[in-house]
Amino acid sequence: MHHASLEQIQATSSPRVEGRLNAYFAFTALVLVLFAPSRLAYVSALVCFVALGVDAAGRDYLTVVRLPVYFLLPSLLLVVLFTSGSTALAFGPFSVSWAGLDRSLTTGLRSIGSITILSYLIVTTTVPQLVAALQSLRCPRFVIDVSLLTYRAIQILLTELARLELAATGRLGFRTRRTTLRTSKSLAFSLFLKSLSRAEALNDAMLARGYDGKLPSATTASRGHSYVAVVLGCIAIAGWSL
Amino acid sequence: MHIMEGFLPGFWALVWYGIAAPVVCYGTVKTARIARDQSMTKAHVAVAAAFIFVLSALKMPSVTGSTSHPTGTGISVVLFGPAVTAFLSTLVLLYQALLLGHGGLTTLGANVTSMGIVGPLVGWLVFRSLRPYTDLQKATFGAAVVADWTTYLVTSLQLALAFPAEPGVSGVVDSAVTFAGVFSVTQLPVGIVEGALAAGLMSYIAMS
Amino acid sequence: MIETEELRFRHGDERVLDGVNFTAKAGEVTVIFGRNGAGKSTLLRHFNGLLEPDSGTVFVGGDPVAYDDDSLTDLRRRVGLVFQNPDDQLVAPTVEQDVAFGPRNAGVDEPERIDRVLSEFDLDSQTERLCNTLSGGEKKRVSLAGVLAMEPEYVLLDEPTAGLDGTGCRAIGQFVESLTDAGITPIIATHDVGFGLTVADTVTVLDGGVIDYRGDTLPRSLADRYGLRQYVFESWTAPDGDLS
Amino acid sequence: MIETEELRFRHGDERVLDGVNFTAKAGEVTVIFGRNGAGKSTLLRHFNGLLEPDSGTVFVGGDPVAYDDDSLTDLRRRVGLVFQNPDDQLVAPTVEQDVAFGPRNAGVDEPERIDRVLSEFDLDSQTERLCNTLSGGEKKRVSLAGVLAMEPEYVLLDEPTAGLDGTGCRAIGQFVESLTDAGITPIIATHDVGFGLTVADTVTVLDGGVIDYRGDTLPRSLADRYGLRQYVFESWTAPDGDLS
Repeated sequence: MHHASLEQIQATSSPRVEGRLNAYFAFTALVLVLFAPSRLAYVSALVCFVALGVDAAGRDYLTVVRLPVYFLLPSLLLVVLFTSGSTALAFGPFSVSWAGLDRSLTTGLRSIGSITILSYLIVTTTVPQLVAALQSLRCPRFVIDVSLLTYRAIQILLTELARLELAATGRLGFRTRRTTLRTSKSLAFSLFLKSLSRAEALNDAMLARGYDGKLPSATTASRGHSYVAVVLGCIAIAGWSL
Repeated sequence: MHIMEGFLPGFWALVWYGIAAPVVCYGTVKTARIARDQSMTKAHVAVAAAFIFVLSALKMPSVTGSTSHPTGTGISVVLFGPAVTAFLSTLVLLYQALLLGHGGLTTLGANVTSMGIVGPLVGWLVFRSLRPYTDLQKATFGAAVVADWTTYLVTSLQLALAFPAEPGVSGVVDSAVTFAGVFSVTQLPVGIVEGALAAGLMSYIAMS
Repeated sequence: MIETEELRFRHGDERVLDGVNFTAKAGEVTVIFGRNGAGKSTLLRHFNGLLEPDSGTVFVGGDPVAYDDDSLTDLRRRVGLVFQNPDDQLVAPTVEQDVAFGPRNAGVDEPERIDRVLSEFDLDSQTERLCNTLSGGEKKRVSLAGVLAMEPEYVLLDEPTAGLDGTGCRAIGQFVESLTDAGITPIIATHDVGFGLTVADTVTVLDGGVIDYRGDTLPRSLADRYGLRQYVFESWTAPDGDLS
Repeated sequence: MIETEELRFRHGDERVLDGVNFTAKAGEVTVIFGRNGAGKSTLLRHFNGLLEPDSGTVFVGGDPVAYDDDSLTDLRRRVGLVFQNPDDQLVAPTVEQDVAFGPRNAGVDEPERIDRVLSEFDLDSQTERLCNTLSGGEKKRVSLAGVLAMEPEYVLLDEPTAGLDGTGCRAIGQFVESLTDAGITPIIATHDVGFGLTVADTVTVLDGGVIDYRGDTLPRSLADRYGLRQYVFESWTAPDGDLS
């Protein structure tokens, strides 16, 4: 997934829940799913957050969800294959146990349910909004400031990397495996140097504007409490009562 | 290689948060103390974390078909030491989850333990023990390769503890061997490529 | 008034400033011309205390600059610096956060002031946008807004027209005019003779580490001697008005 | 000869190129004028296959550009692109490594060629220096050398005078002349009218995603309409020669 496009997705998404509340909402949903004793909680999270995500960001949401799922499948397959227990299926040298199937189903559903929540958070909430949520949870000032500055520095360095990659492509830098490794080493070093000068520039820019050790933070009003109550209620009821 | 969001059961997610938290707190306090000094300000700390993040976006030669990405923690531990690396890696893993969907928030503790703490620590020990006998470039190569491989071994163990083949120690061992064996197909060459990248980078840095 | 007295500054082995005696009167537009690498940026950075001279003194409003933390904080509120490259200047992730950065550092939390500045620069609808998704022109506007939000007495502009086309240059020209109208004193470092002469009340040239010329305008022969831009004179011989 | 036929390219929702029909004859200096954001860089990047058009065709030397790996490698060896900012272009740590970067990737290992190019650009004594310790002017020279080391047939220059003073602009002008003398065809994108007219054999204007004007030179009235730089005309009324 491309970074720049993510920011466009965030800029154009229109979530039902806004502000710090949205971050708390997603965090709480993740924790509920993590500890819910019933798989129904995972399914209800999946349904609710796919609906909320598609509603907020359309097809872009599905693109974000898809990538982690590709990573998930091989690990699930392993879990199915090696978990011992009474045999459910056998083909050639492989046999699959009931316990393995059960465990994979649980893990797979929990993971996909959680991924839909994380992806929802990704497409609807910018990093500054998330950091504002952390801040109101009394996270130390140092961590808050460094997090915001890191995000800005990531933006800058990714842009620089994209330009360097373009230049290197124009000069045949990624033509073969060997040239790719050599080019990557060079680009890593160029980025390192740019990092150093960026750090100086960032520090100068902050000093020039009277920085005394605190960054201002985002303030978007929270909205959508009813959606939060309904979704979290669904997950909790599905997880503990049914 | 990160563990996906929601993949670990609640118990194990908590356990790894419990193990990672004190180390990351120590790393944070130590980094904050360094950042009070004029030579390495908050801006420097932030850019260092951003640098490690962006390293993972570098195009690398493909191994076994898929493109690979360096974790950058081997380079980080050689440049900044293990305590600062623990803090920086936490930031990096957080942003990888929030910006790229790699890893996750519930599995952050587990991923920080493997990629931000144990891997770099072992890599750092390798660097310190190699350095008196060889040049910077080779020592960095060793540190980065070992940090990468250790990270993936720890990840295999984390998965095995959560998903043992059968109850008991031997079940965990069986699972760990299976996970490690399957992941080794990609992770062994990725570690070597990352080592080559780190060594090249350090030799350039040493020139400057 | 910003003045310097025998200002000297070394960067490594190189004497960048070698006894600069500079004056910029309050209420006037002062332009510092000089070729690439003449030390214009270095001089500007002395005016708001980002750099401390090896010897010599900087006076702002008649008082010598002191380099303790409190004095510097106060100085930087009074003297705003607009960097050449907005990417070097934008420190916060979003537009609103960046514009509010300076005032909040100064302990001023007046949302109305931020809103007013944002709307002056036509950024009202962009407040939540991330700085790296902005176009070059938008970044420039955010960087100017961020400095003006501190309500400074002086604004230092470092190569404000670098990379801008005619429309962009004109906009910067109008911005400079609006500064003097608002009682703010602009000091501009540039090698762009065309732009500089359009806005300048007083012209100085920095060359070889000293102020080499001061006057109301810059004679053409000098522009050439100082390696400034004047390409256009030699070349543009096309007749005017032959197309619409 | 580089030509395009009805070239269209979108960036997100924006139509950057909207049916561009462009021609640059071999052996001539072609200058593409256009305001900031007019799509000049986007057009140049189609000439060496860094961008693939949404529709339309690019012809280089009469043949349509193909986008398989081998054809692109060949194309990029023939068409060199010099970026506006050398910092974006210098990819290797040292001067020698950067100049040799393109040829080595192309599988050419001729140290003599690199040495020759290095000495043409007066860089013989700098080969082991790290690129980040170079001055702005030196970086520009390395970036030009790195492109010429590939022995291209065409050299694309993107805003070559951005941020340069008069001395720097004149040097770029001489460089362009030396290209045509060596049988290399330069294509230049710029909003700098003064520089562009000095070097151009053919002038085209890119505006609104299409080629809006083509001729030998650019009438003043048009420069203004297209938002190009011509500040200097309105402003420079100072008498010449009143100071040595």
